[in-house]
Amino acid sequence: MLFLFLGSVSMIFGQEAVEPEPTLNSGDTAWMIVATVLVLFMTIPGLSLFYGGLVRSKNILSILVQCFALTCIMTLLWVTYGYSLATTDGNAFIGGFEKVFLKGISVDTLSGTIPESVFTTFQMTFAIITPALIVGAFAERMKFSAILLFSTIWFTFSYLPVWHMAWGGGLLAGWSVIDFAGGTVVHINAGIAGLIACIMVGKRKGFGSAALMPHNVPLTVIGASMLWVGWFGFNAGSELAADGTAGMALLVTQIAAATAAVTWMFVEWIKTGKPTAVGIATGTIAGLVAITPASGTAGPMGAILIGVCSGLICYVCATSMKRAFGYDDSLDVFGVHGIGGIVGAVLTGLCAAEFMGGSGISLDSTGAQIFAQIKGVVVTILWSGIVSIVALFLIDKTVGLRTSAESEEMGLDLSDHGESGYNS
Amino acid sequence: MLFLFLGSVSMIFGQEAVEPEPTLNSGDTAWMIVATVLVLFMTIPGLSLFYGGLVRSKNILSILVQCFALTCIMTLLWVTYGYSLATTDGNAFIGGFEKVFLKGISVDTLSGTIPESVFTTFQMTFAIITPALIVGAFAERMKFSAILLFSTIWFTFSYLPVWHMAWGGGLLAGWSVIDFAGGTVVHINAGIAGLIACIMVGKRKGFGSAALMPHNVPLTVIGASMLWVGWFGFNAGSELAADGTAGMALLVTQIAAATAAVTWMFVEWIKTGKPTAVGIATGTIAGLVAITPASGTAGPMGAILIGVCSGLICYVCATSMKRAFGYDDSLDVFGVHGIGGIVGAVLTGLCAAEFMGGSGISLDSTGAQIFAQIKGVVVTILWSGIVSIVALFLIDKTVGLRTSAESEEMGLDLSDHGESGYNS
Amino acid sequence: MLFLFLGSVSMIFGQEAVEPEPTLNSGDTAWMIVATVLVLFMTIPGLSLFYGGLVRSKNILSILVQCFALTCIMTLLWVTYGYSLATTDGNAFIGGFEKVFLKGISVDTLSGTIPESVFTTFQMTFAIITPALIVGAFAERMKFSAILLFSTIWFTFSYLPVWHMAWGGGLLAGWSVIDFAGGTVVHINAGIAGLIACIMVGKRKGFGSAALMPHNVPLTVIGASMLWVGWFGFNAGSELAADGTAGMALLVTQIAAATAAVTWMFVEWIKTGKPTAVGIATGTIAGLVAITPASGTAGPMGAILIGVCSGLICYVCATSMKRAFGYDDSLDVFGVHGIGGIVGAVLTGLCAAEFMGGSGISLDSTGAQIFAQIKGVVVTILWSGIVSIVALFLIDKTVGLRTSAESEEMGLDLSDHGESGYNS
Amino acid sequence: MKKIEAIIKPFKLEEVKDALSEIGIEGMTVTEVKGFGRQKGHTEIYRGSEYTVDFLPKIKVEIVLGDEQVESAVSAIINAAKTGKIGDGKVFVCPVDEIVRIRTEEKGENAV
Amino acid sequence: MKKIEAIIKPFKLEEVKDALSEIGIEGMTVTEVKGFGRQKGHTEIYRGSEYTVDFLPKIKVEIVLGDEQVESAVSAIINAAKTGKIGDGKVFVCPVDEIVRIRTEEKGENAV
Amino acid sequence: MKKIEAIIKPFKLEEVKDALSEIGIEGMTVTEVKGFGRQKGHTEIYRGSEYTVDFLPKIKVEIVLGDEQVESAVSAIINAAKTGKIGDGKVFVCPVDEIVRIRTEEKGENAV
Ligand SMILES: Nc1ncnc2c1ncn2[C@@H]1O[C@H](COP(=O)(O)OP(=O)(O)O)[C@@H](O)[C@H]1O
Ligand SMILES: Nc1ncnc2c1ncn2[C@@H]1O[C@H](COP(=O)(O)OP(=O)(O)O)[C@@H](O)[C@H]1O
Ligand SMILES: Nc1ncnc2c1ncn2[C@@H]1O[C@H](COP(=O)(O)OP(=O)(O)O)[C@@H](O)[C@H]1O
Repeated sequence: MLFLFLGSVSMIFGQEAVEPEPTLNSGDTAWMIVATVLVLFMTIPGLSLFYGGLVRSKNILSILVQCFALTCIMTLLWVTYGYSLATTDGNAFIGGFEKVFLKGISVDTLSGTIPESVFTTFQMTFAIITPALIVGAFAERMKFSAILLFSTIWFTFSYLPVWHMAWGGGLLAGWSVIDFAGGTVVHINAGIAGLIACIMVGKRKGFGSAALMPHNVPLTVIGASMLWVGWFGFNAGSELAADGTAGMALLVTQIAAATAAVTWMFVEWIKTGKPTAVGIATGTIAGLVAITPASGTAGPMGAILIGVCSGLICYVCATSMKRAFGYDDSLDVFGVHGIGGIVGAVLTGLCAAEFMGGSGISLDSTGAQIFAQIKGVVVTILWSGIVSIVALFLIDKTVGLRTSAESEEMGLDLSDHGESGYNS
Repeated sequence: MLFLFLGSVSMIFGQEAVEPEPTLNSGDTAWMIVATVLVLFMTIPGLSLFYGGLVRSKNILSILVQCFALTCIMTLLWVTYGYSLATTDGNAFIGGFEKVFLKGISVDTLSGTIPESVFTTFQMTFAIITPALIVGAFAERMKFSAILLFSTIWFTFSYLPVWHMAWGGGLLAGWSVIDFAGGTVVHINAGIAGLIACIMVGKRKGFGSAALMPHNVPLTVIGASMLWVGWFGFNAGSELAADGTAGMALLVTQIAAATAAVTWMFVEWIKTGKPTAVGIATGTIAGLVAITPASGTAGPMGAILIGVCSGLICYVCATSMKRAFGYDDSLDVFGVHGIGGIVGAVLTGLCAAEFMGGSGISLDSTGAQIFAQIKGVVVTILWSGIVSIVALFLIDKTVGLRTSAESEEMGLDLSDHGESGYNS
Repeated sequence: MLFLFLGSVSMIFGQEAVEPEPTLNSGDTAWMIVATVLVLFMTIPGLSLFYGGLVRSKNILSILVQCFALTCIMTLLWVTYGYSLATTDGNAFIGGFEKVFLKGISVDTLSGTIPESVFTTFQMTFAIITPALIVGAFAERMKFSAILLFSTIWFTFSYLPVWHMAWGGGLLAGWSVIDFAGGTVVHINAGIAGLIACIMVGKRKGFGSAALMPHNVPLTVIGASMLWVGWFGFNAGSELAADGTAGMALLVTQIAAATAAVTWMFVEWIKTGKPTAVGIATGTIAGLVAITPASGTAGPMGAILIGVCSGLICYVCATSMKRAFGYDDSLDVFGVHGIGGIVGAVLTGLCAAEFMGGSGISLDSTGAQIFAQIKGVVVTILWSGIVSIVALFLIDKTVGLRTSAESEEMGLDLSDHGESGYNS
Repeated sequence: MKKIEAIIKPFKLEEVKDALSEIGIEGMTVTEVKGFGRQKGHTEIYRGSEYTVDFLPKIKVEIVLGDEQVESAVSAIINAAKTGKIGDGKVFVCPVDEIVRIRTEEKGENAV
Repeated sequence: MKKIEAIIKPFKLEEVKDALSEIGIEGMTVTEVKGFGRQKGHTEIYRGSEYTVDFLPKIKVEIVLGDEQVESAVSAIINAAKTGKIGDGKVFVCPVDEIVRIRTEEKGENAV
Repeated sequence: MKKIEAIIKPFKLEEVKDALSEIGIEGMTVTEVKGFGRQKGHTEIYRGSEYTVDFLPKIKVEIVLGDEQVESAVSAIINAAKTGKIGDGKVFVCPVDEIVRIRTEEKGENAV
């Protein structure tokens, strides 16, 4: 708006238009403060509830404390060195140290048209939710201390580098990989870590034989609803402004979520005769994950395509594939975030194309874009996978990954946190 | 603001002020994105929890899945043809097909000062909550497949036409009926459908003899709180801008909700000796419903009047009247949304009057306005009632409306969704 | 922005810049509507859940109804006389009556750059949460009628005067006490009232011998998460604009909350061997309380200092100190809000200093500022304490404060509200 | 003196209670239990797998009474609880040596 | 050997447990039950209608013990559980043929 | 006819059920109970204080059966439920006078 004004004034006077310094835009700032709040809302309470409802009642608090503690610890790590290493100039893999402890951020520093304080807090909420996503994979059996250690190491050596590669001018950015809101940085990154971790930590006692049923499905459905609602901050917030692109991100996010949920519901209905609550909720998350990288470039038709594909493919992965391979990804972190992220990343290339109603890649370069997307996926898988293996190996050899059989039997709530979730 | 600026520039230069093309306003856009999020938040998790807590534990998931699935399906219907039929030019009853599949909406198209993508998503959330409201009327006994069918038909043949009549330049708009945020389009429309449906589906087994108590009142109170909070998106969002009218809508919404809740609480306290949690929560919803059509035109005093009347009248309807007539409107969709909507629609005419602190109808035309409001109510009642009767009749003759007695006994969670809400 | 524009135009024309009338800024308005919604969200459902989970299941509804009813009643008191007495000119202790019943507020009146309707609703949400905070102190034993009476009296004679003293140009404002978002007005004020009330109402039956365990810790954690999320409306909203100060308030609020939570968690882990869910949640609230007065002036380093101190000191107060003195502050209103508020108020003086990264108090005047802060604390403690003692004494002599032993045994849900929270 | 223990279907509790009232039995103690027997449980679906939930919700009603009331009580329960479908439950009768009412310390059949 | 079953008011459980400990009884099994008797339940309000909740929460305490301990145990329970108000509950004594401690396979009174 | 009541650790229920099935016992009724005995409960932390939770979750399994099945059933239960650690629980055997299957009104051992 101000640009416009300055532009018109210059025109009036026949002067040369100079590229103006960006100034604070109150509308953009208003939106980005709220978007930050929404993304925090995704982790606590959203994700905590979604995951918490799915475990047995003896482990409910372990999930809630894990998500809550990670929220706090990631905040401090982001402030201390995360923001600097992710966002400042450095090499193709990692940034530098000039903004450690948020050096230089004041009331007046801007990042585009919003205060830099808002930008760093917005990005902090992404750094929070990503490690929190992973805890679903090894739920009900990993030690709290090991989780905190693993998350700290993984955040430092996998989250920050992938952020820098994709969004900080690093390797993936150089390849023009499109990851508008974090399909690669957040979801594939976390999904792979979850897969590795659930394999290295081992299966829960009873997995495959006993029915390890969710103790409170309503919590899960509420949590999924909150994730959905908060996801608009995630996707439309990634525009960093309240404009037409943010609006379109809002719309396509809604469409993809709904489409994936409906897809999952009908597939399950056809296959088992019953559309379940856990099913439709999980389908929504699959759609939200998959639209994430595409939300700045896809149009409504692309969103429907992404929704159908992610609903279908994640359904298969979270049910048949998991059973076939026999790993115990307890709350389907890999099946939903890993696979959904990959599906989304690849389709982002396609759906950005003009003929798909996207924001403007020509038919000719669509193939190249899809290839770039695939390269981005592969790099992220390898990077996160290797960091996870090394980190988990080291922790296993030192403090140990897994709680004792007795603690697992008793439940992590009592063994790790000295509390029961429910009393009378 | 930009208007203002252009105005002042023109003044400076002594040029003629030309009505400027509306341009994107980032503050309005920021608010409308958030308002959209808030209205979605009303349905999931808000309404789902409000309703879910009121049923017995064997039916909790059925409510949650119904609300969730309708959220998804209405999203797709709105994208496919809803937006077009509701909003584009057509006749007095329905719009046309030129925007099916959101044709023409791009990153750059505006609707007033906000992106059209935001406008359509905002309106989509209204299309979601309206059918979801209805499910409370036939809770605990209607088949899931029948609910999806009914909602689709009713959405197409009642929601869209009433939208077009009231807000799309149709019949009611021609009569100057005031319905700022959907008292008629949403609440009366849904309330009547609920009344018809609960009668045609029949009473729950045990209704009138057994105490069909809410299984989890805290869920209901949380849900009511979320509805309250989200309702600001509904009412203040209906201004489609962040301005003084939106601000006043915020204020009067809060006042009416609080007044109706307090009214209900004291009436119940006097009549039964105990102010209940379900009571005060229901009173709030009654107030929110009733202020909805008036929220763009009433002042604080009007809000108090609307709050007192809706609290009082809905209390009587949800308790004595329901008992007198003997229909099983399980969660009081008609008693609260139908009646509250009618009370609000009529009082909107009065409270818009200047002497009531409203936004400017003169004393003389108040009578005419009230008469117009009543005409709007009658048309909506008839339209929604007839569509509901026909739709339910057809479904009853084909797939059937009601679950088997055995399934009702077992609970819809197991019979329709193959899941229990709570395990250990 | 408009200032800027007018400024530049004037420069262009070489005219004198005139201080322009503030006009409505849509970005600020958007943010403040949302901030209002967020602060309401803090009370219902946030605080209700946080408190509700901590009581026994027979008292869950009493907490929910108390918070809900106070929300409604405070809305009406604020509209009737609260806004006027708090905000209009008067003497050093209280304002006047010229805005009773919100006289003069219309769609067009502004308060700075936002509609006055938004400003009064925003402040209304503060008037709602403050009495609601107090109910945690006498949970599970005080009569509902006595609570409503006490809250009304205390609101009138303590909340409104302290508001006026701190924010309405009264005594504390004259001393230049810094209370950006309500550390004194809200938290110390409520904390002291809670301490007095829990002592005068007496301990719960079984306190000190039986384990009065929380019935549903997940509710508490969800509630704490919602309080956290909503608190950004509280703190960043207190800037009344979407600008750099609001952005910095967002950032420091997040940092202080996380730091205090982590501090509490590790202290508890070291002392008892188990980091609990209730512990980490309570630590967060302590940090949020303490940063509240400082959120407009502190920088990130100040936020860390405030977080560490409040986490540590509140931990000691809510555990050892409470046990040492033997009062039954059931949900730690004094230990967290009273003590956290005092810690925050004093440190606000320090953290505003430039060398702490604050917003500009010079080294020389830091001592004076801290002294002013302490004076503000003392005045608030005395004022709220005396009003509470008198009010509780009067109520005790008339309607009585405490429920009968039998009702306490049965639970307040049945005795006061005629309902059980949970059925099957 | 005897104790009757009846395992019944949950939704039959009201009818059983009413049937007992009719023959003058006004005291009983009720427990939620899970039953395992010929009646097979429902299947639940979770993550695409079906699990059979073996244990079905049942209600146990316990009544202590004098010897001469046993027969009529048993037939009242049977009549009220019968649906004729598998899983209707069982009635057991056990001997009781002594009964005391805590409030009055009355003993034997007077305590019932 | 005998089994004592005591139906008591929930808030008396701690006192009963302590009274039994004092006379050397350290083992017992406790069940949440619902009682129906002379004591009438509370009314709850829902949507303007009042419903009487017939079944009141009670606690069932089961103790298996040797014959000679029965008398003192019963009077300990009665003393601890009595409030003198209606609804205090009952104590039943039944015969037991055999007791086994699973851990050690000890039998009879040694297993208690 | 006899009734076996076994108090066991909750996670042993599946094994006990399977062991009984193997010897042909397909009917049983299961209750969640709380046990108090030599095994001491865990401590919970709340607001910096530690509380010992005395009562431990246990499962009560009740089986009614013919006299000749008692011995094999008791040993099946003991074998399946034993961990050798304190708190494994008890098995009690009581006499039963009569059994009726509600559905068919069959009496005695046929009703089991
Ligand atoms: N031998 C037994 N001992 C104790 N309870 C039993 C026994 N057999 C059955 N039951 C109880 O009776 C219920 C009904 O038994 P089931 O075999 O399913 O049907 P039916 O009684 O109609 O033959 C079971 O769920 C269980 O609670
Ligand atoms: N005949 C009975 N058989 C089994 N339980 C009984 C019987 N009569 C009473 N009870 C149990 O004892 C409880 C108290 O009985 P009630 O008649 O209310 O008071 P009181 O024992 O003081 O006369 C009841 O709630 C019920 O659980
Ligand atoms: N005298 C008793 N009467 C009834 N139940 C008992 C008795 N003693 C023990 N129990 C039950 O058996 C369980 C195990 O007893 P405990 O003394 O802890 O271990 P163990 O059986 O290994 O000696 C207890 O939790 C309780 O439920």
